Amino acid sequence: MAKRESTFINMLLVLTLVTLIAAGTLGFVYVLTEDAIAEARIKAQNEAIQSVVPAFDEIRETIIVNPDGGPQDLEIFPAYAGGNLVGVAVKSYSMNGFSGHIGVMVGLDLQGNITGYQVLAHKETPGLGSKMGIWFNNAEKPGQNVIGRNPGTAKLEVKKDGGEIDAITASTITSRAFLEALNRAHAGFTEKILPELKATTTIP
Amino acid sequence: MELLRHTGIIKEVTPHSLIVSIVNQSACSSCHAKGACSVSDIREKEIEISSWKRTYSPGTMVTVLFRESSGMKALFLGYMLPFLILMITLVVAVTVTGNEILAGILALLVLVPYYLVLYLLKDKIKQTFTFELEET
Amino acid sequence: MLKTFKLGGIHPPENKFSAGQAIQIAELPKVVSIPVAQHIGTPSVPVVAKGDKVKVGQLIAKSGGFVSANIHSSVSGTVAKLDLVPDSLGYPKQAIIINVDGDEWLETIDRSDALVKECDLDGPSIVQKVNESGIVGMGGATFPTHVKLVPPKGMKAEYLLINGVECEPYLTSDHRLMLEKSDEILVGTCLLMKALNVDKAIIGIENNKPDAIRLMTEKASKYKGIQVVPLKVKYPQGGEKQLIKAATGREVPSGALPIAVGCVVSNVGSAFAVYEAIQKNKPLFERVVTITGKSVQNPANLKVRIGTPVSELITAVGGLPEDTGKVISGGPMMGKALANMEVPVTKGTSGILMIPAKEARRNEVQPCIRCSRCVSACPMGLEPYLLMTVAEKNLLERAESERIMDCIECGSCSYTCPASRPLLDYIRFGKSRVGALIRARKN
Amino acid sequence: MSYFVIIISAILVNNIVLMQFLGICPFLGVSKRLSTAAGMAGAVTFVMVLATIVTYIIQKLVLEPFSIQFLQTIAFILIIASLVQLVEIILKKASPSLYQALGIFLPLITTNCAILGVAIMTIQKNFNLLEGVVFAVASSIGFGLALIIFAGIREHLDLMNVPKGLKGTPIALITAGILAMAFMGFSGLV
Amino acid sequence: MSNLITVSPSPHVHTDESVQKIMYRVVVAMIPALVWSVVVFGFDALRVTMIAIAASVGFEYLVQRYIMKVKPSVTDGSALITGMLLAFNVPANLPWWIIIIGAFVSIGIGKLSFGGLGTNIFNPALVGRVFLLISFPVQMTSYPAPAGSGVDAVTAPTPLGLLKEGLMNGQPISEIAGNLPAATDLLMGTTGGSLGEISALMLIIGGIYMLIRKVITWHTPVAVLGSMFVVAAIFWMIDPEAYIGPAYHLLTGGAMLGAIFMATDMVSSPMTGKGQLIYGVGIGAITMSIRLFGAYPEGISFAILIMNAFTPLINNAVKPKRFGGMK
Amino acid sequence: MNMTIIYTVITLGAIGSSAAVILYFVAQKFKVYEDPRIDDVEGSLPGANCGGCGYAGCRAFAEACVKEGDLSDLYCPVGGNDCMSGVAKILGLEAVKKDPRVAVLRCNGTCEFRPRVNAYDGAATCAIIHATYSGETGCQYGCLGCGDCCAVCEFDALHMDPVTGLPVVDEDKCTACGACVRECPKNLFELRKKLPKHRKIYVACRNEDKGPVNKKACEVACIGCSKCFKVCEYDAITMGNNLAFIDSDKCKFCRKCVPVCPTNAIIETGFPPRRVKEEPAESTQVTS
Amino acid sequence: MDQVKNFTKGFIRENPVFVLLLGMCPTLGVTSSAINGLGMGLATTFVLVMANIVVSLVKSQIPDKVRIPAFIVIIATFVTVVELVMQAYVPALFESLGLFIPLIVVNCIVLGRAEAFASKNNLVSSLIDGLGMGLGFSFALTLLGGIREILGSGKIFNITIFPEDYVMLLFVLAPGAFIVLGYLIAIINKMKKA
Ligand SMILES: Cc1cc2nc3c(=O)[nH]c(=O)nc-3n(C[C@H](O)[C@H](O)[C@H](O)COP(=O)(O)O)c2cc1C
Ligand SMILES: Cc1cc2nc3c(=O)[nH]c(=O)nc-3n(C[C@H](O)[C@H](O)[C@H](O)COP(=O)(O)O)c2cc1C
Ligand SMILES: Cc1cc2nc3c(=O)[nH]c(=O)nc-3n(C[C@H](O)[C@H](O)[C@H](O)COP(=O)(O)O)c2cc1C
Ligand SMILES: Cc1cc2nc3c(=O)[nH]c(=O)nc-3n(C[C@H](O)[C@H](O)[C@H](O)CO)c2cc1C
Ligand code: SF4
Ligand code: SF4
Ligand code: SF4
Ligand code: SF4
Ligand code: FES
Repeated sequence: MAKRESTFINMLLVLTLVTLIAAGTLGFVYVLTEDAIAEARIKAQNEAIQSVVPAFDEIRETIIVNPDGGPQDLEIFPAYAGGNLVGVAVKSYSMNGFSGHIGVMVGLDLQGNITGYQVLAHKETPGLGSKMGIWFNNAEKPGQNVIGRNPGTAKLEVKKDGGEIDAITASTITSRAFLEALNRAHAGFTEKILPELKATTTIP
Repeated sequence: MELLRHTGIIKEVTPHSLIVSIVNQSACSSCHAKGACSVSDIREKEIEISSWKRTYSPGTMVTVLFRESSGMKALFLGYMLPFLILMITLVVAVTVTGNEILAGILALLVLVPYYLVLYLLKDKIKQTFTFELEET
Repeated sequence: MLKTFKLGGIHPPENKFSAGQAIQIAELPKVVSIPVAQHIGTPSVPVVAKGDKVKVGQLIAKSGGFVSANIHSSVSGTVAKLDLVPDSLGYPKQAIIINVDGDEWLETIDRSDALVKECDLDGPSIVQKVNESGIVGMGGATFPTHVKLVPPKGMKAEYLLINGVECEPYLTSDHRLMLEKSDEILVGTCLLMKALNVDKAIIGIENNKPDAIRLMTEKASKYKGIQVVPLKVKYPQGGEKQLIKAATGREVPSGALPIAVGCVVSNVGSAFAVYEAIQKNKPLFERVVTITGKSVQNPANLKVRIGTPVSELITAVGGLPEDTGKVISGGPMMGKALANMEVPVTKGTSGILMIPAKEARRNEVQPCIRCSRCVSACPMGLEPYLLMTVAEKNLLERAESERIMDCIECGSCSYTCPASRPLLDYIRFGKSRVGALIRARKN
Repeated sequence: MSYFVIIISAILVNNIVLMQFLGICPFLGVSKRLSTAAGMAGAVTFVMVLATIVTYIIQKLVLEPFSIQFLQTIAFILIIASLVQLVEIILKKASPSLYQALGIFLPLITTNCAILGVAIMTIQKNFNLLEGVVFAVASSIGFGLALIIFAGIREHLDLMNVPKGLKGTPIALITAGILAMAFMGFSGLV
Repeated sequence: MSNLITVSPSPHVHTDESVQKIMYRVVVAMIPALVWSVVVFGFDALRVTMIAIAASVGFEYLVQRYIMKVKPSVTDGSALITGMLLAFNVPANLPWWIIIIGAFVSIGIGKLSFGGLGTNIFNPALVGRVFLLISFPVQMTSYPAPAGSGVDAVTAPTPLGLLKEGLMNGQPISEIAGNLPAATDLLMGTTGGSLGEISALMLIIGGIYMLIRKVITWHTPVAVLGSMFVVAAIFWMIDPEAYIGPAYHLLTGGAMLGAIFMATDMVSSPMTGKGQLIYGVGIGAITMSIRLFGAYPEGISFAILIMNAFTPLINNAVKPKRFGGMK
Repeated sequence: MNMTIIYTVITLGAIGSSAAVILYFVAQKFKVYEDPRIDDVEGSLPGANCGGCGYAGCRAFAEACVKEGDLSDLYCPVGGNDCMSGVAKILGLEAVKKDPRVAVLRCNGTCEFRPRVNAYDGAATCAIIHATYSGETGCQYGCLGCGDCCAVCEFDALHMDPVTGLPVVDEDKCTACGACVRECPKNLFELRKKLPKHRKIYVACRNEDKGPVNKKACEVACIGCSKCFKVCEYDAITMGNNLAFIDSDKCKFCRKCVPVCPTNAIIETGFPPRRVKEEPAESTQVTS
Repeated sequence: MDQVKNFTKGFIRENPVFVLLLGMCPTLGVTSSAINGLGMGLATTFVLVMANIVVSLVKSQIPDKVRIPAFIVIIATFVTVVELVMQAYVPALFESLGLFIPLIVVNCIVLGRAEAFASKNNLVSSLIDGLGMGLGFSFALTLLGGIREILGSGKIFNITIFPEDYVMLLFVLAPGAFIVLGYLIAIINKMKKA
């Protein structure tokens, strides 16, 4: 086959054509995957919520709150089972990780006890700060376990700072930030959910 | 005085200038198996030389000499100065207009007069950058 | 505070065993072999043929160009042949071989010891006479002296420096000469001053020769314009650039000659030779040679005829000691090791050293630990460790830009290197390659 | 984020070459000549800033309004590729001698992942334009720093007798590794 | 060997200095600090040092002999120093296998990969040390309590660690100061810390010995300590509640060890005095910025490694004064 | 139709075509026309970059081949005739054929034949020894034995023999690149015609001293007696500077010269043993 | 036979990472674990194969001077496709590879192969070449990732090999990437010679 000449028109045509075809293909693929991507995103979020709050069958409308005027809002996902609020998942964060931002999904029951957490995003050092995903969820080591504790009543701070929690070895900074995120989640919960709960339901 | 050397080939001989064509390779090209990677561009550039001693004919391999300090000067005029102008415009425009898209466009546009000025000073600049041949 | 040069320098053990030995006259050899190339520059051209009879002081080879020197017979006798004879490097070089027969001097030579102060020659005539007498630098470089006496156009000499430093360990010939021929040297200096048309001369002497300093200072006070400057003991103070720096504070620019800062440097031996040539009509055919070494029985300073085989000098001091591992012509820092004891003494031979075997071999070469001692030692402010590496890797352009050509080959770097690296070996080699490159570029 | 933090982070803590692994090709390939390394860094600064501004405008003016952010990769690469070339054409037209001088002085600047990476990161990190530009400048300074340090090390290594198998790229990588290790000391600086 | 006469190029004489002599002098200079360490930490200090030395020398021998296939040069004493300094830079209770890894990294990666003695760009002992610090943060930062410190705790924080901890908790200096050891303790070395770094006094004695024996010159240590002092003093004057005084900085952590023994490693530092001053100031400045603003309480190891990388550039930029002026 | 697709097409189309315009101009103005044959030629070269061809490297040689348009002055000794005919084929030109050659050391001054008269102790390179003095033996023409030649051989074809103190050429590896010829400060290597079975006959000596002198320095030196010159029927031997030289192009390998040499300076290798009736061959066989 | 060689050359003899030293940025950037390396490798392989196919199909239609831009567009398209697909189906992996997926566009292997091979060869050869090179790249990345993962976190493909107390953290961090790759290249060089 003969090579095509390199004239200006020719070139413009070919390249435009190539881009157009590319654009078409991409548009098409995008449309195809659009839903899947959105689904994946929601699925990930739901999975996170599921893993932190006890059994529920419905997530109602997200509540936005910013308890301490921090740089980001918290999203609170109220979880209902059989029409009753059973707990909330709070998408919390801290900016004070070793490498900045840490995102955590924190599950709280109606008393404000931590039912579970999942680290959503972080850039902590692998092997050091990155251990927070499992470190604080360890029933065998009560010193580091946060599950079942209530930030409202217990002092969820690292021991060095006078709190109750053992920091991750060699990662005090991460531990502090992580606990900050938990406390922030709890603060959001006390600000938005508790008053409502008090108003609508009778809580022991 | 540090001198840069670059080999080239005489392309054209005119009464008052020698045109030497040099091959300019990209930074990456030196690190790869040649031919495997073509983003690592190779470009031909022509250098004009205005003074020489011997007689040359097209096709001869020569070494072009260039002062390192002139290279620095070229870098300044070609890249650093427009960069500074661009940055200043950007910062000023952002603070004044508050619209960063506009500021961005303004900053890009400011390069137009800069290059225009360069164009007008073409001959003056030419005197600053002279090339020589290594004549051994 | 004594004057000295600033950059670098070292102080190796002095070992000047023969300092107390008065100069003796060496026995006449049976045969001399006088090389036609014993100076820097073009070799001379023989003017005698096989079978010719010659007298002491007779011209036997004519200067071969501007930078060249006449050569005179050091003995009387018959020219045996013109032949290739190994030089101190072992390479065959042309030489005139003369069978000695008696000791008959040219009648024109004044053989008396009387000091002759007056001289009515003018400058150019002195230069002319120096040229005819075949005087070359006796400091080791053997550069024809008359060339130095004619500064290039546009340059004017201001100072004459007489190099009485003798900074090389072991060597004492200049020291002895200053003690025994001080007046002659001073007259020679005056002659050189006249030739150069300068009114200031400085005689630089290191402080380890206090007797010479005392004597010379005392005598010099009687001569106008001559000053004796004692210098701190530091090798290589005798290097002309270092001497100029120490004595005048001037720095010869890189690549330039001393005359660029208005100085001309001559060795005391050269000054003495000039005296003899002008006042006594005696061309250069003998010189003082120090023969010494740690195990040498009677280290001595001998006045030796040019062309005498080294082996005869060694015999004169009691023979080669048992433990000798190395024989050096010149000083231990810059001299050349000899492979063959039959090589002749030349105008540049300042000493013969016999080094015991246990000091003859170098230590094992270790990697450079970048201790920078060589850098601190280099009197030229170079970086010997770097020069060695670039020379070894044949990076000639880099070597040139690191100013390898400035190296004066003093050997301070190799001396001081704790890793015993052969720095100067490579630098010298690099210099020769860079030199060739520069020459190639020039034409 | 304060500019100071952006700058320290991009130069020292998250150095684009040593910590982010962008622009490794020029890092390993660029000449061991110091001035060339410095020149490259200067030129890359300009190009990177230019690219950041243009891609930022495209992102905010075109991709986001029409929600076609997924075109980011293809749009950015096309823009950057042509931008780099455009600068050259303009320079050649505006001042041929300047252009010739640069041709001898510097290797060609090509689109590499550092430039594209910085443009994309500016968007990803939600920087505003000024922050993005500062980030680009700081990144290129970080790039230049790594390049310049390496120019020196390279030259040093060339004079040393590195074991045969490790000569060239391997020892360069190992050196970069140790350097990256040393730069980890800056962690937590911001 | 027959007794043939030797011929060689000039010069024909040589100093009686040798690489070995220089190296063994450094070892001698380190002995006071080692002895003190044994006094403070007990036998453990000796154990760590011996393991580190044996491993360093052993790896040097093995790698040269069997991998690089060159004549091993362990007798030159440099691997001995590397081992010893590595030990000086780790806690006295470090498990043996970590020390061995450290020695391997020091010698194998830090030194022999570049070609062995004299070729390495980075200080080998520090390459090993920083490798360990990053790889085993827990073990590398749990320091044993010094003997006779009164506390029966197994581990003791370093003075700088205490300081950093307090500052992070938002305490002002005046409050932290109560917990901090006094300057005399620091000088003598009765506080927690790496094996060899605790006693500033012993290190200074070693340093003076090396200065007298002309193993090192004053430039690097003075520049490092001087610039640290200046930076610390400036911040201290700005806010004495947030930044502790300069003397404290000089006496704590690895400042002395680094400035006297590690920054002076001639292989990885610049050749000229002026270059060494620049290098030292760089080390001081980087050390202080890490100490004051970074995550690590101590930064001199990192600072030295970073400046090691600049050494070739400094050597290029700062040439000795040439005779006859610059061309 | 989905709006996204439309936006996509419009945006990309716009960006694409503007890029096209720019890139077109760039291509127009700057692209190097590199003769693709250069790559092809380079590909067919051995890639040793040894410089044996006289060019800076294989690529420079390839460029030269393409540019010259005539291969008569161009030859890659490493690749040899096969390689050159390959190059010729790519370029449609005629290649010159050259006889294959091999490096031969013209010195046989082993430790046994040539006693050391002094011991060198300095930087161990031939170049530096050469600059320092004439060498450890009485022969100033002979091998210095520090192996500079071995270091420059890119093909691993040269090794020092620790017993003889002389370099040995591995003829199977030698490509006649000539690096050793250029390197040896004593000029001891010669590229001689390569024959099967490593056959060759040559005078292994370069000593130009007169007989009596060089005989003292080395037992196997050529003393310039001209006996071989007289016995050669093919004019292959020339005498000059007290030295015989056998031209490998003229030599017919009759082997007559070998036995007449009084000092065994002529070496023959690769030949079958001589018939017994001729006097027992005393010629020194150099195993290579 | 030829095709087999064509395919296998990418593994060792012409391995894009160890021998050709191409695509160093992603190689260093994503190999903190074997799975990341493999994921990146496969993503690149996909782009490489598809781009090679398309380029070899359209090569004769494209004028020489816009060859490179056209190739860039083609490659960028496939990169975007990979991006979208990964986002949809393996979002976690996509997250951890981060920036380096879009950067496949500038990966020299892809453009290099399109330019050097696919634009000159037919469909089948190009496909095989792309596959071979891509898998070679994947192999290199997985190997590097595996080594770093084992040394740095005591695991391989997330399976614990030895307890965490004994891991050398440095290897999963940035310096580890440089150091391991440096020695790997040296070893492979040596193996190739032998
Ligand atoms: C490369 C590197 C990564 C680090 N990563 C983290 C981290 O992810 N989280 C953290 O809290 N500290 C991290 N650190 C900080 C140190 O581990 C340091 O010990 C910490 O500041 C406090 O130590 P402690 O927890 O033992 O008190 C890191 C340090 C370095 C050098
Ligand atoms: C071409 C040439 C011209 C020279 N001209 C002079 C001169 O005019 N004045 C002078 O003092 N020396 C002159 N010299 C000699 C040198 O300066 C110097 O004395 C000689 O090389 C020996 O130096 P010494 O051993 O340091 O090494 C000249 C040398 C050369 C090669
Ligand atoms: C390192 C070095 C050391 C020297 N030492 C002396 C010395 O001690 N005495 C001396 O007269 N010349 C010495 N010279 C030679 C002088 O540089 C210079 O050539 C000489 O003084 C000029 O005088 P001349 O030409 O009369 O020999 C030395 C040269 C060098 C390079
Ligand atoms: C004054 C001095 C300081 C030294 N410091 C160190 C050091 O900090 N670390 C080290 O590994 N070796 C040190 N050495 C030993 C040696 O120089 C080092 O192992 C080389 O860097 C290895 O090439 C030192 C040597 C001397 C003379
Ligand atoms: S004195 Fe020797 S070891 Fe020290 S820097 Fe110089 S060459 Fe290297
Ligand atoms: S020999 Fe040369 S380099 Fe060495 S110290 Fe002397 S002048 Fe300096
Ligand atoms: S043949 Fe020449 S280069 Fe080789 S060892 Fe002998 S003298 Fe040296
Ligand atoms: S022996 Fe000589 S000619 Fe033969 S390959 Fe080696 S260097 Fe080249
Ligand atoms: S892959 Fe080449 S610069 Fe990143």
